[in-house]
Amino acid sequence: MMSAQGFGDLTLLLAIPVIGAALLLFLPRRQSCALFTVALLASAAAFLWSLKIFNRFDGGSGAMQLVERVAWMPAVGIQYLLGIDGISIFLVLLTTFLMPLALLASWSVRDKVKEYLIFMLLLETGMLGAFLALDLVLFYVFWEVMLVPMYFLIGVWGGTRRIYAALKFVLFTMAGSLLMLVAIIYLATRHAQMTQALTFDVMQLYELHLPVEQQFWLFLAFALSFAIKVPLFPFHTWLPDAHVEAPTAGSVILAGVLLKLGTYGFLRFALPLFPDAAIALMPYLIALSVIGIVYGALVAMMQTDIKKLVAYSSVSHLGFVMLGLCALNMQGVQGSLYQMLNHGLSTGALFLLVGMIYDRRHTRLISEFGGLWKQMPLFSALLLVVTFSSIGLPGLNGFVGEFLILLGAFRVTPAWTAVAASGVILGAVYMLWMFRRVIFGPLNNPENQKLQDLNSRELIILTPIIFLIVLMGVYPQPFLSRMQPAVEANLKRILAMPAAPAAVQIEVSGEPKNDGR
Amino acid sequence: MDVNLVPLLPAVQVLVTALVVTLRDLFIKDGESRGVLAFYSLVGLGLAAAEVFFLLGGRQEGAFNDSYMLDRFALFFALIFILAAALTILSAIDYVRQTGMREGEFYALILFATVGMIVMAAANDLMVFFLGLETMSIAVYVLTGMWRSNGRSSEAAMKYFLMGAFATGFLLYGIALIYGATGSTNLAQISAYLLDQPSEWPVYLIGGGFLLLIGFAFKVGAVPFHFWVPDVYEGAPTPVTGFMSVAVKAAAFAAWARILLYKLSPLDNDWVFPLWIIAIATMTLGNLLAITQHSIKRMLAYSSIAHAGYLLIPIVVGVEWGGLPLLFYLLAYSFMTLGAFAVLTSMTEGDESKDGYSDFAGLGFKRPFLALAMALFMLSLAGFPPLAGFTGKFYVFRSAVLSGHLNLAIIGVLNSLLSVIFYLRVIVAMYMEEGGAAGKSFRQAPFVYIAVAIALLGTIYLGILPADALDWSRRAFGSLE
Amino acid sequence: MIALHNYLILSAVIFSIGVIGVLIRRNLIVVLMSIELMLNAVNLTFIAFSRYLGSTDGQVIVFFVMAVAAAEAVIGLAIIISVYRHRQSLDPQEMQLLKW
Amino acid sequence: MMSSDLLRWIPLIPLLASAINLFFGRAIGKRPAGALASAAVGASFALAFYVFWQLPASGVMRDLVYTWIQSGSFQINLSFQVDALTAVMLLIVTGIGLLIHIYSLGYMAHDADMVRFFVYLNLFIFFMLVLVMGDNLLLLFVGWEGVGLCSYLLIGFWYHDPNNAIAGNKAFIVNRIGDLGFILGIFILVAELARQGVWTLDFAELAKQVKLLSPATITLVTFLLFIGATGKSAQLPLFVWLPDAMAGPTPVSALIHAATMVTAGVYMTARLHFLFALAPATLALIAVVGAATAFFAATIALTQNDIKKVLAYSTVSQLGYMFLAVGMGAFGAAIFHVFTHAFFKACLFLGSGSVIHALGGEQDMRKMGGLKSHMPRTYWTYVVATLAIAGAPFTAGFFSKDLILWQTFSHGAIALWGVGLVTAGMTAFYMFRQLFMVFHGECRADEHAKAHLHESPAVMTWPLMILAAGSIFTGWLGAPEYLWGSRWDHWLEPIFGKVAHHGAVSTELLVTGLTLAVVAAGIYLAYLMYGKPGAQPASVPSGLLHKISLNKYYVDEIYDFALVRPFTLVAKFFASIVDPWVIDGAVNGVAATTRGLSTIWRGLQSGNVQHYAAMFVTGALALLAYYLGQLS
Amino acid sequence: MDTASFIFYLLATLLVIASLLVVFLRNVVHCAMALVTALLLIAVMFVTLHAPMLCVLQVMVYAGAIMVLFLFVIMFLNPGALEQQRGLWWGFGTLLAMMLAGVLVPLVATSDLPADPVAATELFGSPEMLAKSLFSDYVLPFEIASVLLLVAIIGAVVLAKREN
Repeated sequence: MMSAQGFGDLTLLLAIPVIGAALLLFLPRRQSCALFTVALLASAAAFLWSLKIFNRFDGGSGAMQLVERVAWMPAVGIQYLLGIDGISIFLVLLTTFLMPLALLASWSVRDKVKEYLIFMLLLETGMLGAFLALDLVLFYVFWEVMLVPMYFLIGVWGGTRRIYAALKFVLFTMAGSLLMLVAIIYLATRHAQMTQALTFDVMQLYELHLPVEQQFWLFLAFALSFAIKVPLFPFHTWLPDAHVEAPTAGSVILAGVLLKLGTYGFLRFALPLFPDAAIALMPYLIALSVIGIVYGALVAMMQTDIKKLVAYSSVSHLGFVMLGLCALNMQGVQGSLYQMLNHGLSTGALFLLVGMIYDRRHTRLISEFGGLWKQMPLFSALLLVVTFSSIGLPGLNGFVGEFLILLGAFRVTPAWTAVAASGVILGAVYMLWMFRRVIFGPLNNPENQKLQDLNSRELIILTPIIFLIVLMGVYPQPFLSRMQPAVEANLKRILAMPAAPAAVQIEVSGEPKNDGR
Repeated sequence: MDVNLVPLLPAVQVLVTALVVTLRDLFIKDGESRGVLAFYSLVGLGLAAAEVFFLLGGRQEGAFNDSYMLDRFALFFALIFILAAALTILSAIDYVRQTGMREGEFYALILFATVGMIVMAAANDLMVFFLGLETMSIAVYVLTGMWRSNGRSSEAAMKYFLMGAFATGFLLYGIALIYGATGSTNLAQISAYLLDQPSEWPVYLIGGGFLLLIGFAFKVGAVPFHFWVPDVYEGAPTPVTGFMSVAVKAAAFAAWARILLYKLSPLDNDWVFPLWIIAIATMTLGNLLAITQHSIKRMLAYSSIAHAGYLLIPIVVGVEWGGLPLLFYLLAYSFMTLGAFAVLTSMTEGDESKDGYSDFAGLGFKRPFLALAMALFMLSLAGFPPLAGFTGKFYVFRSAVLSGHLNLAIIGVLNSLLSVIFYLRVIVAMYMEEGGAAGKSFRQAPFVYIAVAIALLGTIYLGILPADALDWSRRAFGSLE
Repeated sequence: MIALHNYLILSAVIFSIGVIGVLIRRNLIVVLMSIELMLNAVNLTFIAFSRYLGSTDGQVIVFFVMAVAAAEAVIGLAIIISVYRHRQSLDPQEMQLLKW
Repeated sequence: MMSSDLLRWIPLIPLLASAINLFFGRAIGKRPAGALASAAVGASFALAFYVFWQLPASGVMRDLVYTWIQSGSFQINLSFQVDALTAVMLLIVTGIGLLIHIYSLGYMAHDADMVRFFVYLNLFIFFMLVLVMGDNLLLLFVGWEGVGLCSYLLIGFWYHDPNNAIAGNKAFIVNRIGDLGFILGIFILVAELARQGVWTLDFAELAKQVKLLSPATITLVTFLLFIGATGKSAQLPLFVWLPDAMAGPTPVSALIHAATMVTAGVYMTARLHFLFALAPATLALIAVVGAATAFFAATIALTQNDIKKVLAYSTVSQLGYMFLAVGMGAFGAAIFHVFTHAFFKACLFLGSGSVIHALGGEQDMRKMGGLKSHMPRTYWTYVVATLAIAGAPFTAGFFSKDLILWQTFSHGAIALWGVGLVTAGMTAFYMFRQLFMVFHGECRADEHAKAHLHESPAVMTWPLMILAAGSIFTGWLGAPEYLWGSRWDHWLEPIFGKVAHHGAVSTELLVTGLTLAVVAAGIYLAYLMYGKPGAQPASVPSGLLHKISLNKYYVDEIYDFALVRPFTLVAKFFASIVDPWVIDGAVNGVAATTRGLSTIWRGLQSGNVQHYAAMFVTGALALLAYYLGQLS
Repeated sequence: MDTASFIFYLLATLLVIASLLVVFLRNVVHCAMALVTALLLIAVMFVTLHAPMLCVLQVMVYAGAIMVLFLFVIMFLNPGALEQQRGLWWGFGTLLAMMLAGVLVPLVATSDLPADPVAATELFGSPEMLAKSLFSDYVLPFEIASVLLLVAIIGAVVLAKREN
């Protein structure tokens, strides 16, 4: 499947938002309705196109598909190399799916609409590119490209401390990614020295087996970059700031997609490129993940601002995702991948809901609310579903991911997993606490007595998410089965090396044992 | 002795243009429009560029006993100089009028400086190089002080001149010692001498090399010879600052590349360590000090120091890997820096320069194009892909890694991180704050917009499709053989 | 005959004395003169090498250096006049509009 | 083994009804929505009964819907099964559920949110059915958590009172603590089996593969699973949520917090009896915990004044009995008690609901009394159920509780038996105390409430009567050998195997007699203190023991002090010190340091050109000195 | 000590003294006079090094043209007669420059230098030789130097011309 050449469907997918942004440039800034329509159409077109790609996608194969390969800087072997597999396809879908909803949720943006929409669309391209890129340099380019629109979104349309938050976001991210750049260069250099082939093609670089001590540093550089993005404890402090200050759609995209790039980076790059180092350092990563789970939850519990609470809950949830990756077995990794989607949906929805209530009340302090069920039953009901999805209630999507993650991790590190599992309790504690204080209780605050329930636009935003939350909880198999071959291929890459320590068990056999049935 | 004048063509073209401008100026009465002079200058530069392209296609050869080599390398740099001069003139047209500087002399001096630069890039003889350098320097000294009604401009000229002349003394001393050791100033002969008698070089030969290096380090603004840079850049008229930070730096690096990096490369081992320190100190100090500036112009001055630091990386890396990144980075740097200064040029009210961060507040929505361009220039300078600055840095750091100077690459990227702080502050001001100055509209300063647009196109082009320029850079450096 | 290094040492010393002037004098004109002194020291080196190498190039170079020195002197003095107009002073240490 | 697509409809019908009511409930209207919900459960009940009838003597019915989760070799199906055990549970859930649905039609008639109530209630039935019908441990866990969710929602049903919502939270979170044990148990099970190449959570498969596991593993697994059970079934030390859960509407208390959900722990142990049976240590622990809980809860119930709190603690106590039975390995007896308890406890709760309904929401027994004459049907059903729970001869409670006590005794656990015996006495005492306080004596309600006193409508009393009948006759299924023998044990034989009977009939009769004597003593004591004319039921006896009991041994306060507060403090420490000052402080510190360095170094740029020249010379000096240094 | 050596040492001593006077005299005009002296002494030294033509140029260009220009500017601006001293900085600057001398001198004071001058021909240093060189080998630098001077003229005019 790697033979395809030239530009193709994936490039078009990347281009659609850019085309939309270009169209916006030529529209007069006063007609915000037209601007919104164009942006919405562009993102919807991207979503439809990604569905078409999904349709063409062969879920039974673990190989890269729809590969597009164009020489970019041939002198040093940098290519415009795109491809998609079971790992990235769903993240791409998640991105294109959330973007129209985020745009719809931006209706309350009245200021500088044109620029806002342009940045949103560019952000989409950046994220999609990062998921699709198979050339390390190209990946890095997209990785950085998406930083800029996000910076603007937070900095221009954010809250009171937006400038601080935006700068912190950028600096944190760049702190990691610049070192990764050096590591990328070094890796390709070593590859060139050892094989005489000058390339940044990640599929080729997988084949390279560096000595452990070199892998060690390279892995650290990659891992730092991704860990900051995830964010792994203790690199997380940019996240609450960014989330709190970002506009609703920014938070949705940030939590929904951007954070996934960190875990995706681990899965796609850091782990398979440097398997020996990854396995040697795994205990530390596991420890950080688990600390993040518990720590994030504890801190979330004490927050007075709903958005901040959700932000810290992301720290906790992403800790789960990392833990699953660290398990390096089918259940853990697949669970992680699944949980990335879940988190994208449920946390995205949470931010949307918080945004909706913020639009009405212009506050996010938990203490300002109470008894909203009376006034906003629809809102409350949807928040309830999303809350339980976030808690990981069986039957909703969160459970499947969390269960697989914990199961996978438990097979590797029971003690840490047991601690991590306590995060499930803590998750219930802070989410339900928040829910209780916001939704239940008497409707005392006169400000709240005038609240309007969700309007149809808001319902349109939330309905598809809720639908997916339920669907992915009840019937995850269509998702899982398409992920499996790619995850398996990836795991083989990571584990198929001589020095795997005994603690890590290799289990990548695809066929389930169906005895007695 | 055969006299081959063809290689002189671009330099003479620019020189003639300068003379025409000077003379034509005399026939324009006071109070009449002098726009035609800018037009002449641009046409002359355009012709020179055309000649450069023409020569690129032909056989590159030396002239005057090979003391002047208009090879691909020189042509590459000639294009940068011509570009810089053209964009400077474009963005200066309104500025010069507004500040009451003498238009004819201004353009003429830019052109004279360009002549000197082309000579520097092509010089294959230390004396030719030295005279080119002085021609350029003197023209730029004058340009710096041309805004005579402005005390800062004069002060900057004084500082620049004093430090420049002082550095010239060291440079010349270096030339003298090298001449003494090798009996010639011709680089071909010096190079031959170095290769003939390895390890029997007299002490003062290498000492001369060091003194030469000091002179170059001064010109490019490397720590600790950088102190003039912020003051001079801040005080000079804005277009001149842009010209200095691009063309003068490029010329110095061109000479450095040809003379120290290439011809004197046998001496590499002697100064690689100090250069390593200088490179690190330059980028770190430049970035560090840029953080706390209040004037964007002065920030750009420090940033230009920092970029000199990045440019020193390929020089430390050496002749094997350093050539391409050095040239490409200079090209990329030229576009983005010229663009940034062009935007700055538009920020004048009356004869007052509005170059503080606070003056840029809210520009993003008052002058969307200028602000967008400025934002992209800043991002490019900070090294965000897919802009020219990223590609440049990528190759610079790659060269460091390839040559085993991993530490330089790491320090380099950490510096990039540092630089993000102040580059983004410009964007913060433009998009996230309110108030500030207005900047000129297209009507008020159409040529600035053209200059900005050209620089922007270059910045984006080199970021997205750098393959051709990279190839070109590689072949240009290769032509030094 | 005098050995070459005597000339070279002499010019090094003169060069350094010129540097002293540049560093310490608080009159721009004297600073400029000190720079001229430095250039002359270099000239001396050139001529001495030229003599001991039997190469005429050194003398030609000195000819050019003189031209450069003259040009620098002219420009330097012009700049000094220009600065003096603004400040009514020739003390370089008082010129600190531009700093930090 | 039979396969049937029918099974899936048993849980699906209530789910569909729930969904219909969720989306269209407002449009349909309150009463039709309630009727729909009840009809759905009725349909489920009919199906369940049909399945029960069709169930082959030794057989199992299966219905594989689809593969739910598959990851590598790990595969979990969404698949239902019905065997004898499940069939019993099915009937309890749908049967009692149906009655309570019908009852709720009356009870909730005046509530504005009745539709929402039925949505929750149907959803609960769905999850409960998933719990009992799931053919693997994970599906059981899905139902397990799902009923927890419904419990949460229903406890907080009247959300405007913050206490209700708090109680809901408490229920959910305490359950989650138990669930942590549950899920870890599952993990160990999977991981250990996976190590041996077996990937399953399927009950049938597990039963086959259980020999692969080491005894230590089994003990650990069962222990962790039991922790889950203590959460769901309100055993020590996680029982604290159940009394608070009474904040929900009374039908909910009856259905969820008495008859069905809280017995899920018992069901789970019974379902995994093949594991538990291999873990004697765990069984011993279960027995002790069960007996202790039974006793402990009973002592609290002695003094409670809230009509529903008494019933709640009695539920905890009865659940303790069930676990005592489990601990004895008498799974059949445990399930039998689940079965009988469902009837009389549902009856009691619904009766209390009827009383509360009549009194306009009053729950304090001190403000009741003399209701016998006002609501005779409620009274008589209540009497029957009280007799049943107290263990009066030939009532359901008599048979099931006696069976447990006898099993305990005959296993030689005399101490536990003693505890159970005393508890039986206390049960009789507090139940009759309640009966007397509520229905006998003077009416202590205020005038306003008195004026509105009325018997509940038929839609509420009919279920009461059916349940009361069940409270008597269901017990006859499990009569001891010395009467007509147990049909119950026979029915469950395919699951638990043949129940061995040890001990002589005479001993058994003796033990039963002893129990009856203790029960009679309890009843008499209650009569003396509360029922006798002239007794002062509302007066508060003083005394330390009484106070401790009244305040529930201060367990909530102890938990608050020993667990919740330290925990909150830690969280606060992280949130307000570690995060902003240590971690963020480090980040901001780096930033501040950078700026500081910048400011300091800026000082070098003094503006004095001669300083610059001096720096230049210094640089040159350093370079040349370096070179000269290299030479030497 | 032979005559040549004596002359050298004498000239050297005088030259150092004159140079020191340039940098240490506090009156600008005195400094200029000292500089003229130093330049003339260098001119004499050029003669001893067989560069008679440059000696002439040195006298004419430096001592003549440039110094006159200096004096002219001094008179024109007429700054305060005596320059202030600032002790610490003077000491520091002098020390720094002496240290510089301390590294420059070892650079050139090596024995691997040609000990004796090459036997000079008649032509060496003559105007003829210089002219030949300038217009053959050095014609390009010569042209550039002319541009340089042109730039200097224009620049001087631009900078020093009084504004209207």
